[in-house]
Amino acid sequence: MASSKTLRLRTPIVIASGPGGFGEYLNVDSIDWSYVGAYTLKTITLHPKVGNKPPRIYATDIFMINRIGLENPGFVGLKKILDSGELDVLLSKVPAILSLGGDSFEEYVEITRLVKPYLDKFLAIEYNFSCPNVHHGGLSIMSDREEWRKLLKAIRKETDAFIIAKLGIESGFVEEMAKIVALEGWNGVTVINTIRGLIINSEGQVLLGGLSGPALYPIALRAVYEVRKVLPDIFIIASGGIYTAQQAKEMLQFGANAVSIGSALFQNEYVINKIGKEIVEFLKSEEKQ
Amino acid sequence: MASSKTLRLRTPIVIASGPGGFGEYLNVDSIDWSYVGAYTLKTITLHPKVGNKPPRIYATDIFMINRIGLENPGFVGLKKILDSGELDVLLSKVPAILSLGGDSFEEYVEITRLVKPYLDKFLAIEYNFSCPNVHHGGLSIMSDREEWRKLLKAIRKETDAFIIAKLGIESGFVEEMAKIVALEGWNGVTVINTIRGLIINSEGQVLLGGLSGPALYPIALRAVYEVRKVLPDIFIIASGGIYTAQQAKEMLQFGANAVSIGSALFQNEYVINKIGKEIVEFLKSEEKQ
Amino acid sequence: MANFSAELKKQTKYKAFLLTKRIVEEITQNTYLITFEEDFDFLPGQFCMVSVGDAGLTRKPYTLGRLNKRELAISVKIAGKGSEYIVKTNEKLNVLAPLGNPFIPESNNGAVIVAPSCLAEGIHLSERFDIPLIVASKTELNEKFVKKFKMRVFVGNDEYLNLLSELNHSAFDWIFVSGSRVMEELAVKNMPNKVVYVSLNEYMACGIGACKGCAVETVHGIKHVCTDGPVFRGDNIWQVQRHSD
Amino acid sequence: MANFSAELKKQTKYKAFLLTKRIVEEITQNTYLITFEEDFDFLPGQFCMVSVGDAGLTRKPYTLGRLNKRELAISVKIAGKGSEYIVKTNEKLNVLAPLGNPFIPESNNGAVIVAPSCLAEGIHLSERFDIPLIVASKTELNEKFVKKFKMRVFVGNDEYLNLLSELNHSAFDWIFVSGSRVMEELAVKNMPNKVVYVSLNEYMACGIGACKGCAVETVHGIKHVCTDGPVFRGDNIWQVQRHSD
Ligand SMILES: Cc1cc2nc3c(=O)[nH]c(=O)nc-3n(C[C@H](O)[C@H](O)[C@H](O)COP(=O)(O)OP(=O)(O)OC[C@H]3O[C@@H](n4cnc5c(N)ncnc54)[C@H](O)[C@@H]3O)c2cc1C
Ligand SMILES: Cc1cc2nc3c(=O)[nH]c(=O)nc-3n(C[C@H](O)[C@H](O)[C@H](O)COP(=O)(O)OP(=O)(O)OC[C@H]3O[C@@H](n4cnc5c(N)ncnc54)[C@H](O)[C@@H]3O)c2cc1C
Ligand SMILES: Cc1cc2nc3c(=O)[nH]c(=O)nc-3n(C[C@H](O)[C@H](O)[C@H](O)COP(=O)(O)O)c2cc1C
Ligand SMILES: Cc1cc2nc3c(=O)[nH]c(=O)nc-3n(C[C@H](O)[C@H](O)[C@H](O)COP(=O)(O)O)c2cc1C
Ligand code: FES
Ligand code: FES
Repeated sequence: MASSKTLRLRTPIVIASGPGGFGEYLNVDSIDWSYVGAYTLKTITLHPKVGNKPPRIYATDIFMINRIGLENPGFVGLKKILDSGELDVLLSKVPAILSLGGDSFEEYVEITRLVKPYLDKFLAIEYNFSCPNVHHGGLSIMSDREEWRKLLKAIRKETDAFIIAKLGIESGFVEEMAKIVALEGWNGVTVINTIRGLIINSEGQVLLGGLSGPALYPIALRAVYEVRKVLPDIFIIASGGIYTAQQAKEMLQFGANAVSIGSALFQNEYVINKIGKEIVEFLKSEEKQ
Repeated sequence: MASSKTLRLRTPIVIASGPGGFGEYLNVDSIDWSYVGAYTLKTITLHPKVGNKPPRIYATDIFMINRIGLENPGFVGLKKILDSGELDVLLSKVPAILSLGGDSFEEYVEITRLVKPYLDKFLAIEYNFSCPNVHHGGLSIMSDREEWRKLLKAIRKETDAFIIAKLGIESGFVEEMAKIVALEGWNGVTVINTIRGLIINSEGQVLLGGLSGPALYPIALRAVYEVRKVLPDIFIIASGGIYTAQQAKEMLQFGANAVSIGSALFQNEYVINKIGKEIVEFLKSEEKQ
Repeated sequence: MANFSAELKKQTKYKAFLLTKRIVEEITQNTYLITFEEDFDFLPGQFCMVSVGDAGLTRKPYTLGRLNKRELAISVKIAGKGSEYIVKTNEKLNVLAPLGNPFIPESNNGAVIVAPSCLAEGIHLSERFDIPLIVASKTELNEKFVKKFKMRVFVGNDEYLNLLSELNHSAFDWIFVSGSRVMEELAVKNMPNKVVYVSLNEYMACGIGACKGCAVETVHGIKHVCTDGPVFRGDNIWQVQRHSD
Repeated sequence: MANFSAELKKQTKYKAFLLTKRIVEEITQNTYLITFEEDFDFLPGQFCMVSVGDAGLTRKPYTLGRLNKRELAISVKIAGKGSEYIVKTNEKLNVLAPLGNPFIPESNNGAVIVAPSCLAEGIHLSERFDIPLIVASKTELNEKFVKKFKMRVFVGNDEYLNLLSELNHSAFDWIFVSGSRVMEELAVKNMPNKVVYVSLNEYMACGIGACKGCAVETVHGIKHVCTDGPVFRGDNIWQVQRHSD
């Protein structure tokens, strides 16, 4: 069932879906895009979403919580950008991964069908099954494991693209979820997504959102380790609290094929160059041995 | 099915199972035990466990990871301490909750049967279904949801004690797990337990263990919120990263009946008095209104 | 969503500048004016995102200002660890700029009201458009500033409300307000006769339109402070009861 | 597990003391001797858990020492944020003590080897049992200490190994070693003729037997450094190849 496609990234560094938006960081000078293997776009759903009411984000010293609510222009918006060539600037500088989401079984399948004509523009499709900030889809699509398995099967049937399932840790033990993904012939997993959290901001407003940033790192590292232990061959993108080259290396050493930079962009987008440089040198020195 | 028992704690502050050991903190002068509603004992399993090989613990600024592996003297050890009256010093100062664990369905049921003669000594039994540090039981007992549901039923049938299920967030959405617990007639839930993490210590050794401490707090708070939303009546003990009275109050405000102090004991056990004093005053002032 | 593609086009280039502090002066309790050796181009209303190293998980947004039509400046209220870092560090500041849309007034017949935390912007607008500068503060200002720059100072809530009612009946076409949300809301609601512009303060993670974190509700739906603002017409944010004359 | 109940009985009372620093002196690079105004009773080999406030999630274990048979002291190597706090803070130190088992030697015919980080303990044992004090260090010691207290100092790995072989053939009944794990292992393995005692350094969370975090593997199975130690016979920790004479 699995497509025989492989994913060769020029570097094992990817921009996370969401924090990187739809390519806005390309407007920041001084980022060396040759360090980036792929820019994952913000999740696109079949229908446009206006996202959640503000406030949407709050940070402490050790984590941030966001409840964006998958604000995105929907397939129509995506189509417009692709047809008009607007995304070509991005694509000329860095390969991209498309991220897709949905509110129901049918939506996931439908958008998979709709993006088919554009797949030559993308390295892979990442399916966001774990966004904690939408009421339908996201979390709930994984609550019913049999339903979700059917969905994985349906998507796999629909496309021979390199498809990656993005998994959180709350719908079931992540390695068991990953096993299902592999069994259904998918090519990769991204672990992990944000974990549901709650914070009260300085105005006393309650934010129910997804937790990202430093606090996530040891949990994500463990997830990579557990998934790699049971699935020697699957492509793994590590996501969660990666801020330093040392952490990126650990992720690679414990089994990740690539590491994703998300919230760290907000502290200073220059993190891409810092991690990129060290990782590229590290891989060169490994090769020599 | 549910027993009609209620749990009245003299204060809504409990000592977490594990960090508090088997009452060792009673040997520390200057802790005011009148601030503590219950001392949860370290989890006891049917058979003694020597625990995991060292190293077992490592901490950073924002979390700690432990892989104790449920070291405990087993039911025989527990029986000895209870029969000899050794535990009476503890019990004379602070009410206790018994924590039980197991490696299999049968073990959970068996130890439930064995502790029956001693239940008048304890306020409640907390069942640890979520220890990430044992190979059998713990995590895996919850991997098979139907099996676990049967176990809940079997335990409920065996005892009319006030029984509390301790849930992690990795075996399935915690509010869905809690609903099952309630459906099976249990009296309470403790949310959450440690989350599986991985850290490399200063000696380069890899620790696969459970993450506790500050990084857990927003996740635990959210879990309390979600469980309370779906279960207005269940008794909830909040556990995870509680270090301050402010956090304890938030937990109570979002639906917890009691808050558990675990890792914070290690920073300075005086935290009990600090949180205790403020919470007791806070509750008094609430009452007045 | 209609203007998603328009938004993409609007993007310009942002640069990270390293800025050397020249002077750090106290404006009022806990609030400082910082001027820099270096300079770059920007327009009134635009802001920057200041990196605070390990003192925060995000860059921190600050409105850009200019003193005496030449010196680049920001004003900073110490609100937490990030702003404290900005005021106290001896290192150069790493600043991503210029961000957001310029404020282009319809006439030069306006006035600007700022809190001390936005004084740099206030001075800039006042000098640039040759309009009166008004500072509304909770605490007394450092005498030096009051003398160095032409400004009227109002201290306390009552004085502020009096000011608003005075301005509401003044001849100004528009009033630009930059400070806390409460202060801006009061301005909009208490000057129903005027076009009031406000510079919003939503929590920002990226500052460049990527994260969608800085959403605000407007009468035209969700907008993003960093790419649609930071300056908005007040009546787009709050319902205003227009008086029928 | 057999002695679980025995362990429970062994428990004594622990107290949190507030200690005022008297003197903080550099022993060698990055390592300091701290003496205190206050005092409390303890026995050789026992340790304390020092609270480091927000500089760490656990109290930090330090061996207790005493200078000139009266002054309470600890020595501290700066290894991270917690130890840095201990050395640098001007606040009183909050110290839980006395913890662990006393070291009770079988005779007074012994010697004590310590790393600079355990010098306070070394001085204490040496004075208390009237035995030679030997310091094994990677870097040169501050001259002051060498003069103030009677000690032999060995700097560097080669010197240390020579020392061990000298002691192995000495007339001492036992040697007490306190320093890094590597240093202790070398001592045990290179003095097979002697009874060697080592003070172990496992990571500790509670220090009082509650958390079971400080487990070590011994030839008799898992033991806990805080309640079974911190001092162990070296041949209980490492297999020793006894020479047949
Ligand atoms: C467009 C814009 C322009 C601003 N201009 C100025 C200015 O000229 N002078 C000034 O003193 N302040 C200004 N602020 C507010 C300033 O950004 C915050 O005070 C600063 O980020 C506080 O950081 P902290 O780490 O000290 O605060 P924290 O301790 O993190 O929080 C203190 C307060 O600052 C707010 N805050 C913290 N981080 C952010 C963030 N990333 N984005 C927005 N708000 C945040 C919090 O909501 C809270 O109310 C502006 C905000 C925005 C959005
Ligand atoms: C019984 C005992 C007695 C000790 N006596 C001394 C002494 O007299 N002088 C001295 O300089 N050091 C002593 N140590 C070691 C000392 O406790 C650590 O160096 C100290 O805890 C480091 O804290 P940190 O925050 O600076 O280090 P971190 O930055 O947290 O870590 C640096 C190093 O210290 C170790 N460490 C950190 N925290 C602990 C902890 N809670 N328990 C054990 N090790 C830890 C780490 O494993 C790492 O190797 C002793 C340790 C034990 C177990
Ligand atoms: C503001 C924000 C928006 C996000 N939006 C998405 C999204 O649209 N799709 C998605 O798959 N993940 C989304 N995520 C999750 C990130 O891709 C990433 O998996 C997570 O933040 C953990 O990594 P980090 O700690 O490096 O940020 C978002 C995260 C943040 C902080
Ligand atoms: C050293 C250690 C040992 C623990 N042992 C147990 C245990 O035996 N049984 C149990 O239910 N939870 C155990 N836990 C989990 C705690 O009870 C608590 O749920 C968790 O640590 C999160 O709370 P905290 O952040 O306040 O520590 C242990 C935690 C730690 C740190
Ligand atoms: S701050 Fe990220 S979109 Fe505005
Ligand atoms: S440190 Fe907790 S048992 Fe030894």
